[in-house]
Amino acid sequence: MARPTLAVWKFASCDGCQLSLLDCEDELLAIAGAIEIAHFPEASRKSVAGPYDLSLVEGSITTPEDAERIKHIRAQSHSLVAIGACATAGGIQSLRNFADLDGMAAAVYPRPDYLDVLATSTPISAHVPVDIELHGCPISKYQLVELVTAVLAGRRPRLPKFAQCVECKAHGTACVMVAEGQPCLGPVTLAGCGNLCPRVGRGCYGCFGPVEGANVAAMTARFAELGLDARQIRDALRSFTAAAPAFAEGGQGNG
Amino acid sequence: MDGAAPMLPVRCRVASAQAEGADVATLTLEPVAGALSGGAPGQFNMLYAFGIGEAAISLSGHDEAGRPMHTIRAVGATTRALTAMEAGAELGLRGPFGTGWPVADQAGRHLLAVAGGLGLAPLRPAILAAAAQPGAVSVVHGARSPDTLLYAGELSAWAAEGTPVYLTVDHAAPGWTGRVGTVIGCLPPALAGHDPAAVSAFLCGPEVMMRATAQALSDAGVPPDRIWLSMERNMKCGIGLCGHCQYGPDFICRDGPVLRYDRIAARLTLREI
Amino acid sequence: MAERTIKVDALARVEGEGAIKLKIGPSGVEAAEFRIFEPPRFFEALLRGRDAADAPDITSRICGICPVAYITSANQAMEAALGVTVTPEIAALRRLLYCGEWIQSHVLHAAMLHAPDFLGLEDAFEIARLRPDLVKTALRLKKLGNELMEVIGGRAVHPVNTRIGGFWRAPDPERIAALIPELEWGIGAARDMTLDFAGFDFPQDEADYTFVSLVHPETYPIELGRIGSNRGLDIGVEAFAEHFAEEQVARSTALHARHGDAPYLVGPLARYANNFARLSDSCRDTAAAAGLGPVERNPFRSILVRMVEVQYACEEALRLARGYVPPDPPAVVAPRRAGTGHGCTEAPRGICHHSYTLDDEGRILSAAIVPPTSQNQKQIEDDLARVAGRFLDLDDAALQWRCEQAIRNHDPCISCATHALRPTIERV
Amino acid sequence: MDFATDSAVTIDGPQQVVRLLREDGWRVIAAVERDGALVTREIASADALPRGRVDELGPGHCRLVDGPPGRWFDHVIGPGGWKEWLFPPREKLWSAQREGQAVTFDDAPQPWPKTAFFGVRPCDLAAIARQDRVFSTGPGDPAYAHRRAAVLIVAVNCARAAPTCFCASMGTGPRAEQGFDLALSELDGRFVVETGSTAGAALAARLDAIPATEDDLAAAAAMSRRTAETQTRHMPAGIAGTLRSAPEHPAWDDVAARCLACANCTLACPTCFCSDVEDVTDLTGDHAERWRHWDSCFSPEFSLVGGGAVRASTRARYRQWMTHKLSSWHDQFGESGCVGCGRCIAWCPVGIDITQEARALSTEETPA
Ligand SMILES: Cc1cc2nc3c(=O)[nH]c(=O)nc-3n(C[C@H](O)[C@H](O)[C@H](O)COP(=O)(O)OP(=O)(O)OC[C@H]3O[C@@H](n4cnc5c(N)ncnc54)[C@H](O)[C@@H]3O)c2cc1C
Ligand code: SF4
Ligand code: SF4
Ligand code: SF4
Repeated sequence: MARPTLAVWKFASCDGCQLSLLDCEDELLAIAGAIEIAHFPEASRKSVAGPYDLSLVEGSITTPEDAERIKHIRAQSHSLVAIGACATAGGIQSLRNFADLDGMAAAVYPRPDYLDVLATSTPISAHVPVDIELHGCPISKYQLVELVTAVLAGRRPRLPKFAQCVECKAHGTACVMVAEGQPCLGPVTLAGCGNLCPRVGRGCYGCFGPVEGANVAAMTARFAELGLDARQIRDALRSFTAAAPAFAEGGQGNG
Repeated sequence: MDGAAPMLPVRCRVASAQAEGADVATLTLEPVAGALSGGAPGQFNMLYAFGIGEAAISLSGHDEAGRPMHTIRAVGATTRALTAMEAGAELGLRGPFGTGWPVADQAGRHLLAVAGGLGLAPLRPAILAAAAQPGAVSVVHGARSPDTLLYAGELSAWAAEGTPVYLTVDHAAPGWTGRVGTVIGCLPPALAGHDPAAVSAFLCGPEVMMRATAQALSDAGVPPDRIWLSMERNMKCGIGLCGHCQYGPDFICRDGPVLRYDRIAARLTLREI
Repeated sequence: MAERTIKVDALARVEGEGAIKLKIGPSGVEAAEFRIFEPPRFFEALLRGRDAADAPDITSRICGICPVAYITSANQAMEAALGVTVTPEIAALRRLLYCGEWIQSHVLHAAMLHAPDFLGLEDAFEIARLRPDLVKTALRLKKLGNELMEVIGGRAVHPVNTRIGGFWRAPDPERIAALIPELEWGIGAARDMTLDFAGFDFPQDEADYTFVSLVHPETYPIELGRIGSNRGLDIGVEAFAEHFAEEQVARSTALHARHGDAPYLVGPLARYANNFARLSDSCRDTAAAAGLGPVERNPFRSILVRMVEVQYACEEALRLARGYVPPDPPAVVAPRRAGTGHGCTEAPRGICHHSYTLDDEGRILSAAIVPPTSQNQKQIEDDLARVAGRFLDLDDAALQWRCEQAIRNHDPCISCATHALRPTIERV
Repeated sequence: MDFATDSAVTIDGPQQVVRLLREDGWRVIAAVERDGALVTREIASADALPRGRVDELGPGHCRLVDGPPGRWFDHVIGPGGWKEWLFPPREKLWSAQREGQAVTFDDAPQPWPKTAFFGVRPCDLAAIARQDRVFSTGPGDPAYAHRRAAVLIVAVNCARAAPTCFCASMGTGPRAEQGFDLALSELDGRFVVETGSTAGAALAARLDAIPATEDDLAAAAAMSRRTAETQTRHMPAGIAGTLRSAPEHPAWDDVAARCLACANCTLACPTCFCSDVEDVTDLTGDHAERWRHWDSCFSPEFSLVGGGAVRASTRARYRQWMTHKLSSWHDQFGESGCVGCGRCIAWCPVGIDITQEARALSTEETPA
């Protein structure tokens, strides 16, 4: 049986999610043995033409060309997996969605007229159908290995659908909101990172994006009780998954 | 079932695999080592596809050699893997679990088996048992379309042997001259000639279909404590430990899946229970 | 000689997306372009109005390969603006974390992205088939770097445990101590790998670079020092903008940094040349055994300098791990106030400079971030032209590969070049 | 008083109990302070106990602060507890190997050293008994039984109730009646030790102790009475029946607007037992494992069937949790699933209070 082929693609992003693949030091050679890495420019000069069994797509869509390019990638991919906060929610660069793009461009570039960019940063799913999403800024390399393993085994990858709190409780991490009064987005954030922030005594900043059915209104009401003003509440929701609908709406009502 | 390790599957082999349509297959299983406990009509086993997962699958009968049979529809990864298995493939089995159809208790009464879609699979062993008494059972079976009627060959055989069989489809196809509509439409003809008070009914199918059917039957005079439904809920352990299959106070895996209508009639009217 | 065009539309084995284009005419190389086509992400703009504390985490997302560089430069800039100084224990833990990033990033580049060039292979997976031991050692070293980052930072990419003034929680001493045996191994492994790579057949090349790096009287600079050069520059990090300017070039539209009027080089070659005397004896010994002098001007040999730095980072990490005292409290409280602050640290690819101005609530009024790759971009282009000119006898395929190498020599991190945008190039 | 007090003794402090247990080879687990909360960990000596510390608890609130100096057990309970030992958050059920067609299974039990739970509060004793029943009903869970059989329990009667405690109204505390090997009551500067099993009696006999006097026993009883009297929360009477007839009560919508569906309440609850299983494979695809991990009726996929989640709304999920806990549990196991420990109140990030929600649903207690 031929090994399934893998392609890795990049859009507006920091490379951190695809780096997570190279960070699977213990599994990398086994992965490279089990699947054919057909297109992965960050790691290899070699590029085999499509179609591909599995495409990992990092980054968000921010330019007209990229909005076209993703369609070609979709057409060549049997299974398309969006990896990371950029690809699943628009990433940190989606903060532009809430601001005036021209003003932003002028702030960074002496000649903003050279730029050809879209007014918004949008997730891959806003442009083409996506089969699976790996969340996080960056993704968890354990979830990435699980994805590859599940694809090889023909099963659904185990990707939690519940809130970050479940990981904290299972891990025995004290709730930073209850025990320290720190604002934490964990209750409305998808699990998967391994409760990294609360484990170091820090409130979750929501990098895995909202959990399904997130009750952001109740969450932000609690933040207000903890002493955050409207602007702080808005900024708390506006980080790496700011454009995810639940967080975007929650931010609208504040600040 | 091995009482010491209720979560550990027994190693089984597919003795034969029979396609029942596009995405449905019946597997006959035999243990590779050791023995399987029998299992009564209405009970289910947890079938494990290696590395993929487990699914609750009802017994759809036993073959002449007493080997359990399961009819499975491919809806997700596990059931896809199970339905793709060929003779010789190995899988894990835990069970049997749950309550069965109270077939023996219906002696002297007329049994009406009402099946929606794949719901005919768990009813099949009950129908076969009841059919030992000529004229004791009638079968109502509804399907989406004529080509998704389950056990089509067996249905004709039953009819030929004198068991009344009423078929209906949601969407007719060219050449279909039978009924079109829900199973409710089959109930008046199926009940005709029987004293409803002396009729017992076993229902299996989608929850909405069972709710409407049970209501219609009791409206027609079939006693609510003579109607049984086979319920479905998410299920992970099969032995009342995982909590997933709770339906009000009942664990579907342990107190069900076959539950008596009068016990759950109120619950059936509640949303999201 | 006929006109030749060498084009690489999507450079491989670099972080981020870039392209090169060379035009060669009868008189030699007529044009050499190194283009960066990362879509712009407007970091400076989207920081405006945010609390000072948001800057380290947000700027970390400029680059997933060297997040600690961004986090540390931003934290230092904010501490300067807010007028706080961290304790020696916090400073030591910071340096230890940074060592993890150096090890991880350098080994990734040297062994997995750069080494294949010298072996004539497409990638590290091909090396793994021929020299599995080499790739396994490299992965183990890289993992060591990542483990340092995970133990201290919470995760390897975009660590979560850092904050202005220090850390959220000091790592358990047992977890730091558990890394010691592997660090002891790492020092030797890095040395062996340096000597192994020293046997590569390096193309002859040399350039008279202006080397710019941090300089420090006592230590090889990682997260500390003034900004200095081999041409006599010696300034505090707050004076960066007076000496270095960024400009936007229409052709490639990346912001190019210049020192006065000339290009300059940051990164391992610069750090090494400017701070050779600060390396440990054992690292200088490895350098000598690998044939490196106190200054290395052949960019193709930067792989060796990178590996010497890996050895140094392992030695430093070992020293810091052995002397680890959990900072208590883990962070110095930084009260909000108005101010301007600058921070500059040595990312694996060179200096990463941040400056921020805050209002009296500690909100960001303006931000300026100069990553290493945009500083090197002009120099890389010059390298490209020079290398192409030097190897014109090669056939197109070989010349193309050699030119790609000229870029990869500098481990450019195109994701870092946040100020860039992408010209229309059809790919896929 | 029952037999336990007949043989009661007094000792000067808990150190010797821990020492004795360790000498006898028990792994001693106790509540210690970690990152601002009480967590159960193995301890080497009584020095690790959070002596002099108390937990200020309220809805969605916990702070560990200094309490009366020298007092050993004036704190109450942390978010976790004994559940995570007897019913671990993640547990391998078995592994399987494939060779060609052949699939073989292996469920070698995980090693479990003999373990002493030190400082179990009465509500948690009741909670352990609840889970004992759950995990032994039907074919039961042999792994749980295996662990449970090797557990010795040293209970501590509560001298202080937190504002979140309501064990008195659940009949589970604040004094331990059964289910322990030893039970300690902390008086001023000394402890009354009662025995509840032959193993406990054997241990007590080896303590450096003096027989308890009538006064000691009276003081211990008075302490428990005082603790009960200071409880400010209680569960409305007849809540099991109330919930049976309240599935469409408007109060469910009200709580659903506040509830985050984050599952903290269920995971902190010492009786909640729901779990999920996951199938793990390696990259070769020939080795598979089945793991069980905690789940919650608040999880989006908990009630998934073919057509989607049965309980899609937070209203339905909260109703399931509370109705199961306070009502269906009686039908299933003949008792309440709530022991009044108050964890779900303290560790709910938004401070939802099960007793107050119960009151909102109770017709009998609605203020006129
Ligand atoms: C008592 C009982 C008897 C059943 N009898 C049969 C039968 O005879 N034939 C048949 O084809 N099907 C039967 N089912 C349904 C069958 O169990 C599900 O279709 C199957 O579990 C779906 O698993 P999957 O991984 O293939 O599907 P997926 O769509 O991949 O399922 C996704 C996930 O949904 C969950 N899920 C969906 N439905 C169920 C369910 N009913 N129970 C537990 N988890 C579920 C699981 O977590 C599963 O991993 C029965 C179900 C029950 C409860
Ligand atoms: S705790 Fe939250 S912010 Fe932190 S890593 Fe996890 S998902 Fe991201
Ligand atoms: S329901 Fe709440 S008070 Fe009752 S036992 Fe569970 S956590 Fe404790
Ligand atoms: S009641 Fe509280 S703890 Fe429980 S799910 Fe709702 S918000 Fe979370």
